[in-house]
Amino acid sequence: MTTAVDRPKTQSEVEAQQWLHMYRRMVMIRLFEEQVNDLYTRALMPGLAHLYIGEEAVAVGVCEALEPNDYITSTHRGHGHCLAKGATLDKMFAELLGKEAGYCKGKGGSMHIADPDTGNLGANAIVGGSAGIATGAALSAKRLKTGQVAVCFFGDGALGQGLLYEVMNMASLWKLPVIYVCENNLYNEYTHNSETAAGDMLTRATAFGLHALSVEGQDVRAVYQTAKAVVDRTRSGAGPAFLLCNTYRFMGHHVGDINREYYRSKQEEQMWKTQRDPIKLLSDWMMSQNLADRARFDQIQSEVKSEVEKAVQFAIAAPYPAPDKVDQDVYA
Amino acid sequence: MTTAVDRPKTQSEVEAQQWLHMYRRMVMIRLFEEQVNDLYTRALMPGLAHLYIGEEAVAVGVCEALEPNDYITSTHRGHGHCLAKGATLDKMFAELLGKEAGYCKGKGGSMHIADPDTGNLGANAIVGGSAGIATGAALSAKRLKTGQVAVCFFGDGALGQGLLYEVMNMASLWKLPVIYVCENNLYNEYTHNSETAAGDMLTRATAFGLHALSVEGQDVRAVYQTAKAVVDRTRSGAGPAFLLCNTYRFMGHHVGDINREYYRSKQEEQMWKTQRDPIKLLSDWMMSQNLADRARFDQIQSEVKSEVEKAVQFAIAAPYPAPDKVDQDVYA
Amino acid sequence: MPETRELTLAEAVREAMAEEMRRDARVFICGEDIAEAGTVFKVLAGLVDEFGTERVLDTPISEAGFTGIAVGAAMTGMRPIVDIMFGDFSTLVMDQMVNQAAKVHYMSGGKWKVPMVMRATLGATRRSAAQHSQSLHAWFCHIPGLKVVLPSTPYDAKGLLKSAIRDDNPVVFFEDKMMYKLKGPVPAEDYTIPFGVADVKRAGTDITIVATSSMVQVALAAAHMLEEHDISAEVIDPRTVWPLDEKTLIESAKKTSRVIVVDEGYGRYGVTAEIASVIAEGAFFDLEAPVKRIGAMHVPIPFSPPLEDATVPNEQSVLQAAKALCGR
Amino acid sequence: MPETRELTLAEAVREAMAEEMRRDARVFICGEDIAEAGTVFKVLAGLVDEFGTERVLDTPISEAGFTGIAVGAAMTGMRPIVDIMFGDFSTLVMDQMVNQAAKVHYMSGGKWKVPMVMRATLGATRRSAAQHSQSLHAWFCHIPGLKVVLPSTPYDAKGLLKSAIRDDNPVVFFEDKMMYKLKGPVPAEDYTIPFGVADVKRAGTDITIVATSSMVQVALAAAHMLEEHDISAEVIDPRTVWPLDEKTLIESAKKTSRVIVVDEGYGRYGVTAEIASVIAEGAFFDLEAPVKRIGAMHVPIPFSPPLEDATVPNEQSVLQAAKALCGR
Ligand SMILES: Cc1ncc(C[n+]2csc(CCOP(=O)(O)OP(=O)(O)O)c2C)c(N)n1
Ligand SMILES: Cc1ncc(C[n+]2csc(CCOP(=O)(O)OP(=O)(O)O)c2C)c(N)n1
Ligand SMILES: [Mg+2]
Ligand SMILES: [Mg+2]
Repeated sequence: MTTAVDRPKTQSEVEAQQWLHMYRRMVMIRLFEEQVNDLYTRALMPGLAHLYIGEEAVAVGVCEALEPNDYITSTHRGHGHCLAKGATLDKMFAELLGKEAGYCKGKGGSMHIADPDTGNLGANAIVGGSAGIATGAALSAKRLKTGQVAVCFFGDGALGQGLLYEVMNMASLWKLPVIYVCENNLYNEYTHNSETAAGDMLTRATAFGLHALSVEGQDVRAVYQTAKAVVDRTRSGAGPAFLLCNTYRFMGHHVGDINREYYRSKQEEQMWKTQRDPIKLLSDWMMSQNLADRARFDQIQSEVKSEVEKAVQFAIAAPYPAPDKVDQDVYA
Repeated sequence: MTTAVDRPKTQSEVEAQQWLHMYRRMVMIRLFEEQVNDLYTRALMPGLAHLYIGEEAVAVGVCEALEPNDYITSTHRGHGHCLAKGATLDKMFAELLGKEAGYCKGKGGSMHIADPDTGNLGANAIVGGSAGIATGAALSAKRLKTGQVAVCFFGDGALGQGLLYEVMNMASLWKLPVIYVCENNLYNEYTHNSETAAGDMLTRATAFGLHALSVEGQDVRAVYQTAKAVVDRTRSGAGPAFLLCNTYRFMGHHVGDINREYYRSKQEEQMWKTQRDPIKLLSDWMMSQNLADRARFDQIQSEVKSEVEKAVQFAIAAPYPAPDKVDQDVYA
Repeated sequence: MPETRELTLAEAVREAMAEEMRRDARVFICGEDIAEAGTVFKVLAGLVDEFGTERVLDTPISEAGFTGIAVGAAMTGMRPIVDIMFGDFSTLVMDQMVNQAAKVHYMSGGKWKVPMVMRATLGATRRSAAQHSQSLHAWFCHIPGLKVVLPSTPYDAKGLLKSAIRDDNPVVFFEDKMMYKLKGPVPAEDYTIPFGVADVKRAGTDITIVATSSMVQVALAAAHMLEEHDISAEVIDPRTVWPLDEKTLIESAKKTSRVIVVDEGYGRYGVTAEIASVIAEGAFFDLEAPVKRIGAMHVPIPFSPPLEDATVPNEQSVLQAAKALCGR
Repeated sequence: MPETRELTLAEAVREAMAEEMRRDARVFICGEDIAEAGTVFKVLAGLVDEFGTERVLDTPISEAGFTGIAVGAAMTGMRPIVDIMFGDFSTLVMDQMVNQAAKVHYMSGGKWKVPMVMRATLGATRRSAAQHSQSLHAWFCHIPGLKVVLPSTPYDAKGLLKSAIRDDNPVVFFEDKMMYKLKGPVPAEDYTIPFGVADVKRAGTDITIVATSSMVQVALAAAHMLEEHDISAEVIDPRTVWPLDEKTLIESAKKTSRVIVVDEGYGRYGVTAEIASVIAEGAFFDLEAPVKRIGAMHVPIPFSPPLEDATVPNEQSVLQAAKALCGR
């Protein structure tokens, strides 16, 4: 650190620290996912892997606006949410590899990471399946007067699930502290959402009386600032909100989804990757504002890289659960 | 009839005929339901009976705007829809009494009247449960190019069911000829809908891209005219619509719901019954326009009364199905 | 002397909830028309006066939604009781109960818990037709992570429901709506009934009748009639169909060597199949005759009274089956 | 000479649909990612090119909604095939399948028909964890008004699916996703396989193994290994679990006197219970030992490979059970 210890930090230094922190988190997610891609391709990872690459600003921007004990629910594309909410790399990798040391003792895997310590109620492999859970957590927070809020992350595809409208209605009736964060990455698997979502996405929330906003999801500063305002509003008791984040997944729906041209063009992907990369957008802006220089970003990248590598080595070396653990944890 | 056969009818005579026809249909529903109330109270009718009294203008106004082969789906409070779509009194009563001569051979009962001859896809005892069926019928009509439309009747309570939003979305995406008719009678059983429906009801449809209108549901002329416009629009291929009809049930949620003061006041009921009775509103208006006189309405009332009495006698005398019919019709 | 009153099953259920709500501020109920209306069956009548509308929470007609909300609330410190008016509407909550509630504990490696109760009704003969008369509990028994309770008396209903509310797992509790007015003795003091312990409702030596929910009453009536035919019937009520007290069932079967299993769910691929299989395996060398299963006829439940009556098991069907099994 | 090709099960399924769509313009398919993507398993690949997006209809992620739409379309002149990507999502369509599709014909006194097929997958060991690995077909078997098909070979898959599409009732058709690449002979000409007719996949004299879906392959492998132990195993595939060919099962049991029933659904309150009960009753006096049931372990399906492998039946578990039953 170059900041002198005894001089109070200026506003812009504090801000710079915060952006750098978010930068680090986004890089962590990116490198984590690249490593997952690699593990998967090397047949070291079982099951399916849905990568969050390209969408990092959403999870990070939103989770930075949360307190550690606030709740989140996540999706099949959930690694980013978990890491942004504070999950550690080693237990994440271990879970993805089905190891006993993983967050769920290997029982959950990539699509079910859950962690009470970071308020993570769990990723969910049922599209839209966690909308009730997040809303229920908000009900607890309200009843128990804990001041917590709950964030429900889901994709644009989940707008097809009726459950979402049922629970938004109740959240609105009961003024629950829950925020529905829709990650609109344009696709439901291999189908563009112009084929699956009629009408207007934001209106689907305002119709039920929710406070609804949309935000440029590749810009972590915009996501963070909007999320902060929405979280504060919701925490203060003003009722549920809906945040539509426009974003894009850079990779396939899952790692095996290689040939994508039948549902989206290479140009489209190229445009997003080169012009709308959330990590690059942030570092470019910070450099343009003289808040940090290239070396600082390089340093973060290399620090995170070695953390990720250490974590993945840990996970690879970790043992599988003993088969006789299989019928533990069925009942509490 | 007083109209001379050889003189062409004037516009207002044609209109008067049409309103009188609707008047008759509303009276038929009213007297049918009063008879059901009586049968039920005399313990002649098994099961539950949800009366449509007070809401007649909705079913009649909408169904008059339909062609005979257009489809409808109905609800637990379905007698009015079935009669308005052309069901005959005798088979209705017979079904309600569980007799072989009933529309469903006694297998369906009050909540499941269905009749291919009148395009009635069936009443449904699952709140919102027929939203998919109506939408599917519209899909058939579109694919088979029959020119039919499908009307889905449901109560305000069904706005709580996620299924409705799922199918409205698809109807909108695929421009299906389906009209969702929400009978907003203010209550879901014993709970006012201010406790169950947040936000704005019409917006719940426009959010999904539907053409949405609301109408004064006690005024059969308004319902008919609005429905006619909506049906024409939908039939012409402009896509699905949502019609919110504001109405009121004069009686209990079902016949046994006698003491209602804990959920709604006598004054409220009184106001609707005396000032917003759809049957009286129509006859008053017609008399004020000199389209018919009191005697004409009395005559209709007494004609319908004797039809209803004949039908109920038929049903009471009709035999139950033989017990060995019980396992027929399980599979086609 | 401990006090015992005669309560109806509905009163016993209500009392169990009231006591648990007094005991534990985290317990709340949610469902349709449960507050001022006290449910359509009036089972919860009066609870809202004591506990208020936050703890007796009226919901929109959104079974999937409020069940999901209960799952989330249960994970985060509350102990919800979900009221599903008719068991037929279970169809709407299967994802929340089966893919969420039942699996959260396991999928999280034991980290999150889901202490919730789903109460629903079952049972036919109310002339409510095919969508309001089903007994769909077999579906839930099939799912690891859930427990399934079927009380047959006011005493059992109260003790089992209190256990359910105190359980840290999702428990599905089915009440036969035709039994709400059934009366029976219920102690005034606090008691619970453990899960997985069958109750011998009547001892006998010639034949075992395993029965669930209201079929226990049917079995008892049949057992009474069987006396006239010199047949001594033992009536066993598993009380919880999962966990299932296999031992008690098998031992009784070994003793009597003849078994009938009666359950009001559809007969095919239902509860009787599992129980019959467990007994046929466990008492294989002692059975004199095949285990006889009696369930609802394999038809959607018809409206018309004479038809409906033909579809569900009753005293006569159990009586005839028992006589046939015993060769009378 | 009738031509016969080797097809994979996926190809057989696709061919059945393509042929029926050519034969009958009312047949269409709807589901998620089925058109250009041809489903996530690529089972429908290419169909959209021949039949267009109106007949291979991509839907939003709205299982309940598009299943309900299929019910309505089926009632009014179309013959829909609903594609439910993972059988685990059956949880979302239970109301539409059970309270609507299954009951419409009966409730209307036989007036409306619902000629539709719901296709879904089942089967574990893809490391897809608890919400993408279940085999929930037992739920559907329990419901009057539905028929349930579980093909185990490409030949059966094609013939049964064609029957399902031509059937005037709602049919639920489960494909084991691990079997899509399984190859087998399939005639080129049109054929159908009637429902309710079990198929003896392998004749034998010492023990009967009743197996469903991919468990048929497991049973055949076990039967092969049993030869080494001088045990001649008969493998019977019911093919449709409802209607169930009770006669063929019972006759084989009478012949061999020893029976194992294997199904990949959860073992408790599942398909094996019904089949075992039917056999235990029908062959009561001929059985030398209790019918042995083998299903998935009563746990949510875990992600970790060594754990998941421990939960599902396999050749070894069938082999060991067979040896034990035969006293080896
Ligand atoms: C209820 C349900 N239906 C279908 C699926 C299969 N599925 C998994 S991910 C996915 C697409 C989800 O799209 P979206 O919600 O936009 O999330 P994204 O993958 O774009 O992040 C589908 C259809 C599922 N998991 N759950
Ligand atoms: C899915 C479902 N949940 C609950 C019920 C029980 N129920 C029957 S009618 C009704 C109220 C329906 O209210 P609304 O839709 O407004 O119709 P109304 O009775 O006012 O005509 C309820 C909750 C049901 N039949 N189906
Ligand atoms: Mg998406
Ligand atoms: Mg209403």
